[in-house]
Amino acid sequence: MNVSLILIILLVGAFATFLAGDKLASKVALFFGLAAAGAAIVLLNHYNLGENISFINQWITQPNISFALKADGLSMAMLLLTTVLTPIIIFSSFGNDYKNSKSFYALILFMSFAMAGTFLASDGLLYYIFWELSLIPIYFIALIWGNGDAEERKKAVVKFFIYTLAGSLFMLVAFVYMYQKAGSLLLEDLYKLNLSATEQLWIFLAFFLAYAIKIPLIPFHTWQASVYQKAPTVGTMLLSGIMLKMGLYSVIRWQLPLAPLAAKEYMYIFIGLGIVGVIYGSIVALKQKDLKKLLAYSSLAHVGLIAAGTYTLTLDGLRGAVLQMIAHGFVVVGLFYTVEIIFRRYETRAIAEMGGIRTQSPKFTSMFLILVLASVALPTTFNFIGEFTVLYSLSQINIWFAILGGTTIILGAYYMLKMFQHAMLGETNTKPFADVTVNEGITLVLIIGVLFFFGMYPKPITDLITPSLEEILTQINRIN
Amino acid sequence: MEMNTNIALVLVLAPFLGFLINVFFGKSLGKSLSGIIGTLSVLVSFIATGYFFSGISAQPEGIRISLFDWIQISNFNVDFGFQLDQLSILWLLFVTGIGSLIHLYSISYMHDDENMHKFFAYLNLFIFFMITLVIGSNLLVLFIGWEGVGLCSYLLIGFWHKNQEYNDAAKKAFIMNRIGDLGLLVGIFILGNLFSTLDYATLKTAIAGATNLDMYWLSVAAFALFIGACGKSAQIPLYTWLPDAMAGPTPVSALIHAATMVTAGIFMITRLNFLFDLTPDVQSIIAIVGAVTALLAATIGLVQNDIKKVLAYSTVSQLGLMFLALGLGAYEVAVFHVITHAFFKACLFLGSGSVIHALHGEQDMRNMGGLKKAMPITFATMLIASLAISGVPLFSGFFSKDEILLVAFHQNIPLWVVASIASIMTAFYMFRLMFLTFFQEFRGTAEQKHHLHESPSLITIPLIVLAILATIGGMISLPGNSWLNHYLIPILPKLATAEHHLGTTEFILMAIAVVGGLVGIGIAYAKYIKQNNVPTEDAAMTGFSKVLYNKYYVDEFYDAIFVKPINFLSRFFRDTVETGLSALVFGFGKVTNEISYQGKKIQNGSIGLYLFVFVLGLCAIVSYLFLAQQ
Amino acid sequence: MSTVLIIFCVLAAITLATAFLTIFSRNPIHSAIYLVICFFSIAGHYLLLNAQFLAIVHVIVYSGAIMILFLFTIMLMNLNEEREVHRPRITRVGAIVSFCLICLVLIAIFINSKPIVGEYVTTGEDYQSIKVLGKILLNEYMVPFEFVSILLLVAMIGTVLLSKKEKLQK
Amino acid sequence: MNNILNHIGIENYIFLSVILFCIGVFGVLYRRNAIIVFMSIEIMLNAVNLLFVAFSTYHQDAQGQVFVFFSMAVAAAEVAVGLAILVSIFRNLGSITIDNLKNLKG
Repeated sequence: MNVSLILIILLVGAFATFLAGDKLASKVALFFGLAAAGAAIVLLNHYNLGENISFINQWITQPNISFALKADGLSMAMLLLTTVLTPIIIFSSFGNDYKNSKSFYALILFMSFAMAGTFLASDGLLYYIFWELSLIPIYFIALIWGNGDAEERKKAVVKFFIYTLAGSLFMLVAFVYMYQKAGSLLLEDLYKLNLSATEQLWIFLAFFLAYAIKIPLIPFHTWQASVYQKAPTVGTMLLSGIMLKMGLYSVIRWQLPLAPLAAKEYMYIFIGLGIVGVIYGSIVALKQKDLKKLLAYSSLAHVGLIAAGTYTLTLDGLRGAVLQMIAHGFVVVGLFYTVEIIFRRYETRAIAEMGGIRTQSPKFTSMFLILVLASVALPTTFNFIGEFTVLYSLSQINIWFAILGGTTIILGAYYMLKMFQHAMLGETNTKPFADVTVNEGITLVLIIGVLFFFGMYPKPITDLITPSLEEILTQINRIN
Repeated sequence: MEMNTNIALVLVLAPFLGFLINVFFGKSLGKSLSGIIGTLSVLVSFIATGYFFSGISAQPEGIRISLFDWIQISNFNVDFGFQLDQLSILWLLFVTGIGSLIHLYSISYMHDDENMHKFFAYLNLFIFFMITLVIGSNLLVLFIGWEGVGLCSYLLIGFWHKNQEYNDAAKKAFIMNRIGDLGLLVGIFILGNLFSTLDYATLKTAIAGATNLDMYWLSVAAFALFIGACGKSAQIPLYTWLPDAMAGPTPVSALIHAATMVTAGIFMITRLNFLFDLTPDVQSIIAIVGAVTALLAATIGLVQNDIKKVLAYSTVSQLGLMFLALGLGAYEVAVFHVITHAFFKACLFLGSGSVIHALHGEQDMRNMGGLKKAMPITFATMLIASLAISGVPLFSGFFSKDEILLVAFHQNIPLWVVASIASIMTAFYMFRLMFLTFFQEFRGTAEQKHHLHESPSLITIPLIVLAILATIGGMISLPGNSWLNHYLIPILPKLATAEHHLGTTEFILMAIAVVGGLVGIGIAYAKYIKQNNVPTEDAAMTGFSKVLYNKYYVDEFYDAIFVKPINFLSRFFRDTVETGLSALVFGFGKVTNEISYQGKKIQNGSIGLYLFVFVLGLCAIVSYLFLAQQ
Repeated sequence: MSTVLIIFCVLAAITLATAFLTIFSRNPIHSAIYLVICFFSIAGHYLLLNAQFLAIVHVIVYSGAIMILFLFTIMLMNLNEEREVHRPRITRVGAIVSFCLICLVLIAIFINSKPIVGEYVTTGEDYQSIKVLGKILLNEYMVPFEFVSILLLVAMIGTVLLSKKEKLQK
Repeated sequence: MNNILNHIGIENYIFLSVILFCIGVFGVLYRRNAIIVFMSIEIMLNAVNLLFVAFSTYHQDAQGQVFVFFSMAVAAAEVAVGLAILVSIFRNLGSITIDNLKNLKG
């Protein structure tokens, strides 16, 4: 039993969903999503028992490429994030009717497959293939099932597609260069390379471009808000919940260990970039009129902080970043879901057209508020653990980083509560707002449950990821 | 040991359970039942606290309970644990005690509100977080409570959520608190980096055992922690949220914004006294900030017409006095004042709530007056509390305030002068409040007059209890023979030697303070009873009183230098920078387009040209392959 | 100077001259005629090299089939010298430049490679009779040979299809 | 039997076919008449064929001749199709000047 099982389940699921026809598609997709999540948990169990669940096989002999899926704690954590969020995302779409839903759900599963592959791949080319593969489904999801004016949507989505693709090409160049040197793209072979400082810098920058666009870091973020706004909510959830984490994960897995000298040399610049993103994203979020755009900029702020944490190159920074990635994945999916719930009733995402929902729907408001508070990292939620650890790591580097990064807890509270106040509180809107349905309730409660459980007891995840992060740190520190 | 853990868990979780019950079943339980459950759950905590209190003398080192590992940091682990020692038990006693009384009061006060179960849920949640704050064994557990009480404060200030102004006030409170929270976090980070622990006990031994302390970072940490305390305890410059927080229901103001939550900053500094003792610079900053806050808030309180606003500024002013005491190193005095203040200020707030209740929501003192006859119990209890806060001898406030002034006099005469002026003003505005509310003729509408009534016993009983406590509360720390000081010795070891005895100077000072208080009362009497003045309308105010009435325009100032620029920046970023960056990205596309547009002109369709270029290319390749080798 | 060399020189002169004339003739008919002569001279070269079979095939295919095709096409289109359009000077210059260039480069390469041509080997094997060629073609080159036939078939079909008059579409 | 190259020399053949090839190139560039262009291409093909045969003799190997054979077949097919295309172009445009064939220009 090894991790390829999950990829197989998701891929087979994608085809099965497509073949199941429009009526059954959503249920089949949910079934396979749950199966993948179940398989991931079983595999986690095997992994914790010390079994080897990696899968390595020669794929192409010339050039020397392996089909290598390596599962360590970090990969398992990200895999769990993907496989658990996928069924939740699929389930969250049950209230909507999509035309040609078989393709829609098949694409979701396919995207999940590609993202899971990205988290598992430990061969450069395989990783690159999965990385690019994940772009294709989201392109179609956003383009075909998105909302708003078709022309503008197309413009936004094509911009996103070309932008991310262009960034990744530099990564490919870096891989090709390293293949020339190492004769293999297996991660452990690449670790053995002794690259000079200049080479490392170029490789670091090539990776950086790919990741900075994907994460996104300021100033490479311009695709984000418009795509989030135009994509269907499911697509936005996939993008913000999982796909952003691909970039951050890759920083930890690929960029830092392969070019540690450059990372150390220019650490301050990249931490600074992350923190500028935190402040900038928070400030821009203040004056957004569209709920989804606001959340997009809040995402920018959060991932900025995570990125700053990864570039500290400390155990705390990496660990906090991973914890925060998972926490942010859940909370942002929940928040986008609440936007969708409002949209189902009010047919709008403009904050100005909402208001007074709390009187009509107290349950929904409570859950929304909990998600808002989790997003601003209130203690006892999972986000606090991540944010605290990241900020702590920043304070180890320089206390000013912690203070400037910490403005997120002030500004975050400002824009989130302002949004909450205008969207949910105030005089009752004339439009009726039905309270959450059972399906919607289940989804939100699940997410909130996860956030609170790990907020109080993050030890399982910490224990899972720490050994592999330590290993990565030794790789980072192998040259001094 | 097992027993202690269980009881501690009961202590913490009882209010949480009350919260859960009220949240999920509150509506079906009915109003009275949800109120009773809310009250009982706090009462259970109070009883549990009583258990620990009775056992503490046998165990002076306190009880430590570690539940589980919470957060792992590279150089230390933070466990989720409790520490029940003298300080936390003392705090728990009045938090749960006053909490129970206020819950009881709220059953009646909030009875007409349709969301009463939610009110009790939030109150219970608040008590839960407050207990967590106090009982935690390390700074991060404290931080849970610290943020949690901020959240409950937010929820309760904005309890009437249909009014966006209330929501604004709630948001403001939360955000200003969060500014302080950042300070607290920064302090936590520095301590974590310096000592690799956040646990109070370990921290204490680490600091005591350290040979060469980095004084600079220690001071920075202390200062950052102090900023955190400023946010929570409404000190300059972060005090403006507290008066606005009066938007919440009155029991909330009594519980959160007078008696308990705002004292969290004092608790934290007292808890970390071993740290602050090492940083005299920060201590003097604390003392100065406290004294200035006391004076500033008192001056604003002089002219406010909203009964709750007066009390709010009074709270800020009293908190300033406590910080003054903290800054002077007299932690036990600050703690003493916290306790007496909790009694009389809760009583005052609840009394004002009773008045507001009787007048159906009227809060402007200009529309009150003459309530003495209609509401005798409210009047009597509030009078006692006012006497206490004004420092009239034998009431609790006299002892605590006098000690603060005494300490200030011994250490720093200017601060003593400032504090004395502040307390004279306190006496003035408190009796201004009393005279305007209860004396002379009723100035409200006939409709209101018709409905005037004494509040039901559920409201008056807590008032009476608190009034009694406000009277006799001073007994716990009589000058010369202080039970409190002895009780706190394990926490504040320096005290053992600092017990000052009463001499001539002390008696003179006492007399000055008493005379000052009486002068304040006298001026109020002269102005509002003899001359029968009623404060002017808002528009008619002039000169300095207008500045005071508008709170020195601090809100406007903050608005102009923080809120407006941030909003401007936000619009600027949204409209200009975002568009610019976006245009930059599209620019790449446009350049590519332009190049290809120009490039396609080369493809002019002339086969001759193609062939010519082809031949040239062929020649070039062939000559490179065969000729360029040598 | 042996007889063979003289024959070679004559043939080469004819080949080059007619090739030039093919290009420079204004009348396409003349060009075609010159080209036929050129092909014949190349067939002469083949004979000189003792490749009789190829010489025959060459004459049949090129002079016989291809050139007839050319002539028919020219006559079909009724081309004559007047139809030749004016050529801009730049075209001529370009053509001459590329002619010189490619000539120079190719010859330079040859000279540059300094081939050492020693004694020419004579194995005495019969390697160019029809018998041997047939064996090679149908053994080693069996598959390509069949493909060539398919190619010719396809070309035939294509030609028919292309030159058929399209029906006027409504 | 004597090798004929002993009398002539392989280099003469090389020069001959190079010049022949260049004449073909020149023709393609110089003329605008598609038919003449075609003829020039035939000249180039023949230049190569000639070299094949010469080297077949040089190596005393039949493979070169086999290639010439194939090349002839290809040339025949090419000419057939090419001329058919020319005919249909002529039918549509009324001329076969290659300057007119600019439909694919950018």
